[in-house]
Amino acid sequence: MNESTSKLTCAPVRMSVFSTPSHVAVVRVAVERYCALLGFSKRSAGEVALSVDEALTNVIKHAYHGKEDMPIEVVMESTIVDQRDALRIEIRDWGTAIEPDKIKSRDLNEIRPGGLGVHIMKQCMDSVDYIPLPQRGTKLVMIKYCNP
Amino acid sequence: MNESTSKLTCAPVRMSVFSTPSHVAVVRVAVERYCALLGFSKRSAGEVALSVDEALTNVIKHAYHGKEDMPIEVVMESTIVDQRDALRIEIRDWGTAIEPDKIKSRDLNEIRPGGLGVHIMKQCMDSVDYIPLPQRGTKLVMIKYCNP
Amino acid sequence: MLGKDGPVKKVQWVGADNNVVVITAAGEIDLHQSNAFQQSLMEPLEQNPSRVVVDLSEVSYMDSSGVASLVKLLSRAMKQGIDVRLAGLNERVRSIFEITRLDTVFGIYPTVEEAVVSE
Amino acid sequence: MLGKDGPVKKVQWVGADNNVVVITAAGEIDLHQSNAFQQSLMEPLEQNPSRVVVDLSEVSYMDSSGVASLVKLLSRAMKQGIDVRLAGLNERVRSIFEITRLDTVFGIYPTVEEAVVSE
Ligand SMILES: Nc1ncnc2c1ncn2[C@@H]1O[C@H](COP(=O)(O)OP(=O)(O)O)[C@@H](O)[C@H]1O
Ligand SMILES: Nc1ncnc2c1ncn2[C@@H]1O[C@H](COP(=O)(O)OP(=O)(O)O)[C@@H](O)[C@H]1O
Repeated sequence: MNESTSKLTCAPVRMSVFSTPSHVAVVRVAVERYCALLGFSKRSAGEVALSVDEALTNVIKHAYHGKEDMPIEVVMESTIVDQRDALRIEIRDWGTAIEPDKIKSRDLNEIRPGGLGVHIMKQCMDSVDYIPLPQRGTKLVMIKYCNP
Repeated sequence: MNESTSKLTCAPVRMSVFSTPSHVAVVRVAVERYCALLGFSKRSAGEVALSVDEALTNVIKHAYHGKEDMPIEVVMESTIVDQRDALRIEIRDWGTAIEPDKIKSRDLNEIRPGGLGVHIMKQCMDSVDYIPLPQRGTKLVMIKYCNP
Repeated sequence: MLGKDGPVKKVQWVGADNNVVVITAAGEIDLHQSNAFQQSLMEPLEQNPSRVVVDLSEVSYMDSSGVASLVKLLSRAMKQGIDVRLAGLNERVRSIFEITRLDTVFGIYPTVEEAVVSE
Repeated sequence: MLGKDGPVKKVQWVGADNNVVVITAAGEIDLHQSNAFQQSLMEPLEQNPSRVVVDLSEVSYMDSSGVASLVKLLSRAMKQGIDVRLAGLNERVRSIFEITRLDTVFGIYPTVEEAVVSE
């Protein structure tokens, strides 16, 4: 990312959606396009979009227990992390807060349908941080470096 | 749009972006995807995306005179207008307010590069309303019916 | 549950004894679609096929919800002694199986034809 | 201004006397790209071609900013007596010319070949 790209594209994009499963796709395509602007390869942009999808799916399932009219905030922005250009994505919910010991990576040798989301996010992003909030809900911060 | 689609997809999606030309594409793809959820044909979804593009382009050029760090709010939602299912898109800026007599349709027989945006929006959407705001800026409300 | 809106577009019985079922899915399979997907995947098991081939060549995108539906199909099928194979995964869909290391659990074939005829 | 990031990917001189210039654009042409687009469109006019063909077959999307760049090309070219033709418009790009009724102002051809050789 050079100076001029960075000036043009670094501004954050915020999306406020409800916990509606069909709307995950709307956020996904916007995130993927934002990644393309930052110069991510098609593959990397796809990994970010998948991670955001998994995070939103978890908010809908676990924070809001399937209730479809609860608020979710997504902010994507370009930033500097450890002196490297990076994409930062923040996802916030106001539901049941995450219990940090539930998000430990599972044993993938066990064949069962659940428990894949957090594993995928950790594989696809350079960092994944869940912060349970004092009042209510969880803030998730994911980082991916622009030039690996 | 039947009852169940409507319950699942009608919730609004709000995007807060800055007046950065490259970000128009991020909003465009999200709007187009939202239209697909509402059952719009590919062609109609493309017309809505183009209209939103033209509206954002005008905000950047005319409300903010090319300044790239000014706020723009976009809200897309499904609603009922005149007893028909409709998509409603609201775009708000805080820049130089529009002068309503500048947005009259131009004579298309004149070959000149400018003045096409509002014409395109009026052709592609079922209604286009510019509301200059008392404090600062303009609110644009565009409607397109779901089943023509 | 073969509604045109669900991701499963076609269910066909093929093979010498008509005992292989090919399930053709399409579109993007995420949380919004995964229940319908899973239901359509399970239904043919009642007719006791010897093999299930899931044609994913028209699936452009899948997240862990879609993968979970396939894992549920696999678990149930294994109990009935039924073989499950996936065919036609694009690069993007394939990569989610690699990330979750489920590419070694499913039989994954380039085409439906190969999935149907291979031993 | 033939930066790999701009929408113009190639400029070629063809025809019997090398007097037709084919400008190949690609991607999505909106406000973000229209300045670079316009600059790349204007440059070849300095060499006084008899005809300019703009190949839009790889342009997936265009808004009025892109159209405005082409109208500026046309106005300038007309003053120099140069013929401007567009080729390979996909349905989506074509429709913006129809909506703005500029489809009758530009010569629009299905392919670059036809745009180059037609009278
Ligand atoms: N936003 C969230 N709010 C509350 N709990 C969460 C959230 N995201 C994840 N979790 C917890 O983390 C666990 C692991 O998530 P994941 O790996 O996606 O697997 P799965 O969703 O299949 O259980 C979940 O079971 C849930 O307990
Ligand atoms: N958001 C806005 N704020 C202020 N003025 C606007 C806005 N949108 C449009 N306008 C006015 O409407 C006119 C017509 O816009 P348009 O048809 O898109 O043509 P052009 O942008 O080429 O002038 C503009 O020239 C401008 O004066």
